[in-house]
Amino acid sequence: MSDAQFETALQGRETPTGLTVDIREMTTRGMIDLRGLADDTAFMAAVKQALNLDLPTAPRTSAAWGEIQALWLSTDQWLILCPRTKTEELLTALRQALAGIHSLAVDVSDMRTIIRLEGDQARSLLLKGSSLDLLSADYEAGTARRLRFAEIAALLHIVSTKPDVIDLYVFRSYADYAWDWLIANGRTVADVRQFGKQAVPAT
Amino acid sequence: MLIVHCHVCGAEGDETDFHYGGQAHIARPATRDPANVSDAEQRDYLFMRHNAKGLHFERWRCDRGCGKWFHAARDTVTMEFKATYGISELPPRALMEAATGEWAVFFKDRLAKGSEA
Amino acid sequence: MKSRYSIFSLARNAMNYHKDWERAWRSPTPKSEYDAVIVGAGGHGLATAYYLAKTHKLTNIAVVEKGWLGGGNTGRNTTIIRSNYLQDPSIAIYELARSLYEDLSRDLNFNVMFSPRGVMMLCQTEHEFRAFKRTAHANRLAGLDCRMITPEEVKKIAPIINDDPNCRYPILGAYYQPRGGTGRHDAVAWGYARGADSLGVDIIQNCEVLSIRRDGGKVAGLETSKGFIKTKKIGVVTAGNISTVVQTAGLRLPIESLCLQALVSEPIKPVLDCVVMANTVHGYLSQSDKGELVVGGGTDPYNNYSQRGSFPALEHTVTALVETFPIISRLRMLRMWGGIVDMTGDRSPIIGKTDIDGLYVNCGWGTGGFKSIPGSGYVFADTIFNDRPHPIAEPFGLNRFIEGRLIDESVAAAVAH
Amino acid sequence: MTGKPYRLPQGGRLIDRARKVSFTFDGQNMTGYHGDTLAAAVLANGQRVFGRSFKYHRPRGVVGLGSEEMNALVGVGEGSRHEPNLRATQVELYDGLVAVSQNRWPSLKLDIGALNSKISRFIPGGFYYKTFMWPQAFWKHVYEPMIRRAAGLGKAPEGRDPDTYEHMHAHCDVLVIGAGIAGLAAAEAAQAAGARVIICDESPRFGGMADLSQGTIDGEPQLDWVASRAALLADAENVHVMTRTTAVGHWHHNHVMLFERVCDHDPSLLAKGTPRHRLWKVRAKEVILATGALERPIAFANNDRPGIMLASAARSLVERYGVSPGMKGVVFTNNDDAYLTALALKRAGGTVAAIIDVRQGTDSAAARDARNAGIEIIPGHAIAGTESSYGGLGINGVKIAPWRKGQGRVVNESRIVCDFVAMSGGFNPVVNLWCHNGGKLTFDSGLQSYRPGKHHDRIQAVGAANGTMDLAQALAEGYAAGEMAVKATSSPMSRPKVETAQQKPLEPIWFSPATGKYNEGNKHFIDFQNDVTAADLELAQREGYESVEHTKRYTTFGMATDQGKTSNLNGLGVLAEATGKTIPEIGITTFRPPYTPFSFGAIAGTLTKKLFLPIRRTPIFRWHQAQSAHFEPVGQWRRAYTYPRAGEDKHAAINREILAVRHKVGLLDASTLGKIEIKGPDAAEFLDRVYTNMFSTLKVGRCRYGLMMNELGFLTDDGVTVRLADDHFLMHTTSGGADRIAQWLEEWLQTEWTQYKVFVTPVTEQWAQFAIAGPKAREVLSKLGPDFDISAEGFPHMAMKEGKLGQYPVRLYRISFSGELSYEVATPANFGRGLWDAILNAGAEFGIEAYGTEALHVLRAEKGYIVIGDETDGTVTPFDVGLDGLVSKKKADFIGKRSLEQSFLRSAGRKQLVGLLTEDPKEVLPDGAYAVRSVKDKPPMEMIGQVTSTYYSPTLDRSIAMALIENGRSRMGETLSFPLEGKVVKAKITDPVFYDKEGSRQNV
Repeated sequence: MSDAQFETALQGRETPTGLTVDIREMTTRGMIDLRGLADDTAFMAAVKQALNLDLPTAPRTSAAWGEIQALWLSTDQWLILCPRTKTEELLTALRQALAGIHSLAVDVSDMRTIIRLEGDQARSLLLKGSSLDLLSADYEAGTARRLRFAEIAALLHIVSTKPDVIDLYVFRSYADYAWDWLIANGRTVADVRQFGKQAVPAT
Repeated sequence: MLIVHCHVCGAEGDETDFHYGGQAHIARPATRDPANVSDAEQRDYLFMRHNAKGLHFERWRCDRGCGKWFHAARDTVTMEFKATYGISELPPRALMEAATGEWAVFFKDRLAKGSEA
Repeated sequence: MKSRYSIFSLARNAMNYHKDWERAWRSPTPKSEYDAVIVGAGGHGLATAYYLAKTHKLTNIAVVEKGWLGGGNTGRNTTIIRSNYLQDPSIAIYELARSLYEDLSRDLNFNVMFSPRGVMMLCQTEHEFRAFKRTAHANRLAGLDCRMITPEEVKKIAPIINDDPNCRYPILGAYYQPRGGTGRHDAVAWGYARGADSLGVDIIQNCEVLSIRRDGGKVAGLETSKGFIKTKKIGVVTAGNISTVVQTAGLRLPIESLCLQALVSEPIKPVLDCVVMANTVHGYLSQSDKGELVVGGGTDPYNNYSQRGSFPALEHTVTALVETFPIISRLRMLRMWGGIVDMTGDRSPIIGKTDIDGLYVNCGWGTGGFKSIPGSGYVFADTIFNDRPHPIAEPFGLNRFIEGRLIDESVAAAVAH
Repeated sequence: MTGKPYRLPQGGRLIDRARKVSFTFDGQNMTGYHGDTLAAAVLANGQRVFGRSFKYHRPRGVVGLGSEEMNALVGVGEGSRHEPNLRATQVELYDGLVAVSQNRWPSLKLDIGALNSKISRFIPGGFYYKTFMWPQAFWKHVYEPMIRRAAGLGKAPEGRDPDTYEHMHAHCDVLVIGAGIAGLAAAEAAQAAGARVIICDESPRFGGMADLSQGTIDGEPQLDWVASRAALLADAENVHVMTRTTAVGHWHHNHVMLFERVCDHDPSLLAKGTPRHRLWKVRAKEVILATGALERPIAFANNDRPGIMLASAARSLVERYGVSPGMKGVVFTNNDDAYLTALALKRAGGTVAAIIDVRQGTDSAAARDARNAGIEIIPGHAIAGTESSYGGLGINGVKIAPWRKGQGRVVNESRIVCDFVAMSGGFNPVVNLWCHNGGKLTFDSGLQSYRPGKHHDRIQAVGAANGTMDLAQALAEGYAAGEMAVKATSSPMSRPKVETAQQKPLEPIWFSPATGKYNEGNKHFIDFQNDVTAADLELAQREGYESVEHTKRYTTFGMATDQGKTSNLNGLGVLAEATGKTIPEIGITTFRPPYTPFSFGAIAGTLTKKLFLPIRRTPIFRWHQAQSAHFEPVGQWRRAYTYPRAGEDKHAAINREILAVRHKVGLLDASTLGKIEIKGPDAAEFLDRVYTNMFSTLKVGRCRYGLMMNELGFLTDDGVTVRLADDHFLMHTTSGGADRIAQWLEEWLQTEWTQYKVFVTPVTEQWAQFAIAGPKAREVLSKLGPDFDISAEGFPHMAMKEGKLGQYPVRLYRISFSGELSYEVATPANFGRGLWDAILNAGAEFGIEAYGTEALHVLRAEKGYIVIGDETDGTVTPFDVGLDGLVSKKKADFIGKRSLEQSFLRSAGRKQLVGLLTEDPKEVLPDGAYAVRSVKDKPPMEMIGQVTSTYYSPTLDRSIAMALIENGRSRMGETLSFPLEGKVVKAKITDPVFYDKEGSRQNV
């Protein structure tokens, strides 16, 4: 039998034009949902051994070591990012290291769709659907947090800034909705920049 | 739209980022002694609620943040949050003392004992 | 008895530039003792007093009200009247109310503008369709004039509805009660107030109940802001604030007070001649005689005594209605407001006696209060007068929470598979 | 009807006389200038009447300046872009604008509804409560339709909206609402301290009333100062400036909605796809209200006639648009501000017949200026009435009389010829937003109005909004508020120097009597739009509607589209005088959002059509679509219901799919099923608490069906749970329950059984999951190349294995919801479509067919399996559906156990699940049909239970149904009657398992 056929949620969707930001689906990332207790030193040590990084414990932060990243999701939950091809290997290593320690590591690489937004207007666009104070200093590079976005649940990861590169994680079944939303709200005619220099109002 | 502050992860956000969980400090009788729960105890547990006008104690979940439950003290008239505290904790002493009506009755013994929730 | 209202009395008074109209109700000072006191001069309280006086000839009674009569939820709802519920006890009381509404203007000699223009409940999912079919069977066998209608009939009755079969929630049909409709909410309170007053009932406004005084296991009277009032029977009918009132007698109720919001649009010429309820998307729409579109939705989730809701709850409702009635996107919202609704554990009301002799409660109407006013007042008056639950009130007693005999109308919404 | 043109030869600060603009009003071609409002341009064309009033259909013209306008309501645009009830004073003129007047038929001049005016004596406030009661049926069929047709102002647009709307969230340290002098000062102070500031104004311009007021700032005209502040704020990195943006409401915790009219002034933007309106959801740490004040009309007889307007509006027409309100006017006032209007009219070359001032004496600075300009002042007088021209379409004079507070009627009056009146009864601070979220008001006797008092939110009011009418004080207040809002620690900013004239205090006038008994025929309008007169308010009092809320609701005063902006206080003043109380004793009605009406489109934003609510799609969704599947919504999911082929109806398709499963093999997309990983040393014990039945005894690698109740003892969910390892389970839930159950498990762990070491991770969407069901299922699997044993012995019923099917990683469960040999196979979602196709290929030779949810439901019903939500409705216990065996008697406690002991849940006569076979096997009972104890000629009939599921079973070639029937299990074999419309269907009670009772087919 031939190779397994791989099809992501947004495969085959049109590439939008006339948007204020570039959007595209990220398809080569593996994801592991990791549960454990941050104050369990054995757990933290085992994860460090398997991933080579200290899990971030400050809320809404992330950590990276090479091509592996860990996003803080909760006081006892992280999303581990890695190249999709290495997910199984990494999961096995994690499970081995965590044997006997109260924890749960699950491959969730297919559970979410990642849409990358790139450009100066990425935050403005997201602000049309999110009530987070995305223009505040709290949202620096590396910030990861869950949010209510438009009518769905999502996870936001600010990959880098100037210009902004932001990954928006949505559950796979909502990918089309999120894509449609970004196209409808990201049109250049609806470009709004908050603060900064503006046209002088008439008097 | 309320702004809610998560006691666990510190996230602050709109009420729609949180889930309201109703009155706080309701003990489940069946957990304590499943074989000896009277009809009245079960009714009180399922249905009877402190419906405070003013200072109220309630549960919230950080729905779009860390997913954890916590307690909050809120004024049901002005909507001001007076405090948040852990899901297994009692409110700050000053708020227990400020409570009125059914809540005052509820906290009376606990203030005397200073015990766990 | 007051002079009657009619086209002739209107013409007669016009001759004298309306200088000689009688007061619709007096403004009496409280007596020291009454045979019964109703707490709360909303629609339910006033109706209770009216039927106590009219049906049971108990006229030495008072209604005390902390603010102005009809100022609570009676004046803050979306005025929908219908009885097409699923559970037998609900059908009985709401249909009693609806049928009393039909003749209420003439009974009270006060036009409450009951308008049986029809209520349709849209079916927007297969599940909802099946659930309403069940309700339709139950209602038909209970003797209600209700029926399922097709999408074509829906469109004919409400031409502004979105009939695009490819929309997010296409209209699969509707459950229709042609004899449901709307009434003029304030007029219901005023009409009952005028009616009760003319039978001798003292309606005492701006009189707040501070506490219920007990004499052992019985009620002794009420401490009010206008002094002590002695009485052996107290009927508490105060919706949102009931917990606070009965607590003074040491009674607890399975009630939580939430904020229910509603709104109206600017007035426009008639576009909708029936009430449309879209339960899947949580939006209710009708058009008032003034031309305003009257919109209701769900409650805000948390306990709230402020009569002020949050924007998202309304936003959700409006978004749903823009999708269901596309013309309204270009109309404007004129006014929004909130009422404090008292919700029980099974979302059905409580009517009946309590553990305290002479203390009766009528509350927990949640979002169903306005439509039930005449029925509620009728059976509550009977319950108070006879000191036993009226047969229609009986299922709504407090003991149901001990027995597990819940009356849950939300069952049709239970979704899974 | 177009009369003399009112455009002045010069002047008009805002218009560009070089840019002519063409538009139509009621079909008449008119021209105006760029910069005009519709109100100014129509007036400039000599048209004074803009519409008809709500009740009496009286002709009405422009009264106000902006959003407070109550009379000049027009419809703008055509067809699907028609927008009713817009204030002509706010509509900015553009080329091609089409406006129509409202509430008139057949035309503005000749209006049949105006007959109401003739009978107005018979229809005072609240008249309809007293009549229309007989005969009863007439209300619905005659009276009400008549009333409805007459009411309602403008017409609705047609069809779907061609335009778009959107939302924007914003956060700031300081939100300044209103960009007049005080607001600009506040914004400047806050921005200087480095705060994030948003400043918005309802109008297209900054400056508020600066251009119409007297006094200088730093020696310059106020407008120069405004321009420099506007430039400074626009240039600042930390400020966002907005015009044409109304703060419509203030909610809990400083949540403020701003309504931005993006394209209304220039519809050519719409063609490019620009959103028409934008709703800003602003969360501000501090709110500063600089919303100014609105002028009050004065209640004199027939004060509603076209040509009678507010003094500030008249001034604005002259100075901003170069439009004269008429040929010759009088100014009627109780304060100094209106003198500026007289001066402005005079400066523009107009004729001011007189200033009529209710105050005695002419010793003020304002009076001196007027005298110097040659304007006559008549102190101590008031207008007692107006003389109409053209049948009420205008006026040709006013009657004036000496003013004495409290007099009931006037006897000696004189006449002044004029065709317009500029009136001013003082100013009301705009406190609406202050009150939206519970701010308290305090009565200011100097202003004779309410101004902000206490508030529990972080909000301040400044300038005229705070009742501060003095320029210097307003400016100082603005700066101070801005500094306080950001807690500026540095020394305060230097304040500009202000020069203004001293003002003489106003004298309240709420009601100006006419000759004769005031209410005999004369109308003193309080609420112009709703046609509420002073007499109506007094009538309400007489009739006992004493509370101000009663008066309001009885007369509808303050309930029009202006929400009482100009009428509220005047009404209170009239009520106070009528009852001998003070205005604060009368009380005040509640201000509710929005400040001014805003579009529903803006509230919906982009969440319309396909973005209205999300549709959840499974990994196989596109395949289902390509097969033209019928879909059904399950929660937000869309599931394939059935797959009709060409020429096949839904029923035929469903039957074909069912028979394929029974005789060959079928494939179902079950990806929506909830999946939750549960792991930890206490996982088994936790599951014992959650399910009614036992899970700690389940062996690793095996599956068990579980039932869940809520704490009330009612069924809420079910599904198959697998033990992956000793401390590790995978729970399946219903599709609709997936999210709810995961949250629920977390709640119990976090809040009740905190001692349990258990992690719960929902993984529903990680997996695509399919059922392969039918006698050939194993052969299909075998063909796919499993790398593990799938033989009947090696892989028995209720077992589970992980491995590969060909190249696809899978979890394979041998479970059955159809009673056939059946597997559920799960693969990571991105492999889902590939595996789906592979299974169809592999199954082709066995006749595999995809089946949808309806076939699934029939298959399970043939087997008597319940579906949560069909057989249960939130009031059904496990006993009711005959699953007593799944309710553990060994476990001390599990969720819902105690409630099952409540008397009613154990009582005799509960409805129990049974099967039904109709007497006529072709007759399918309808969904939800009720059985009755005995059939009667007509309702009511006593109901004893209802059908929960009903189908035609192609397997059995007859109808089958499941039902909950009172004491059903003890009535086996009994025949029940189901009265339908026009017939009674009879059906026999049977066991609910209709097919393969022994369960042999799934165990092969």
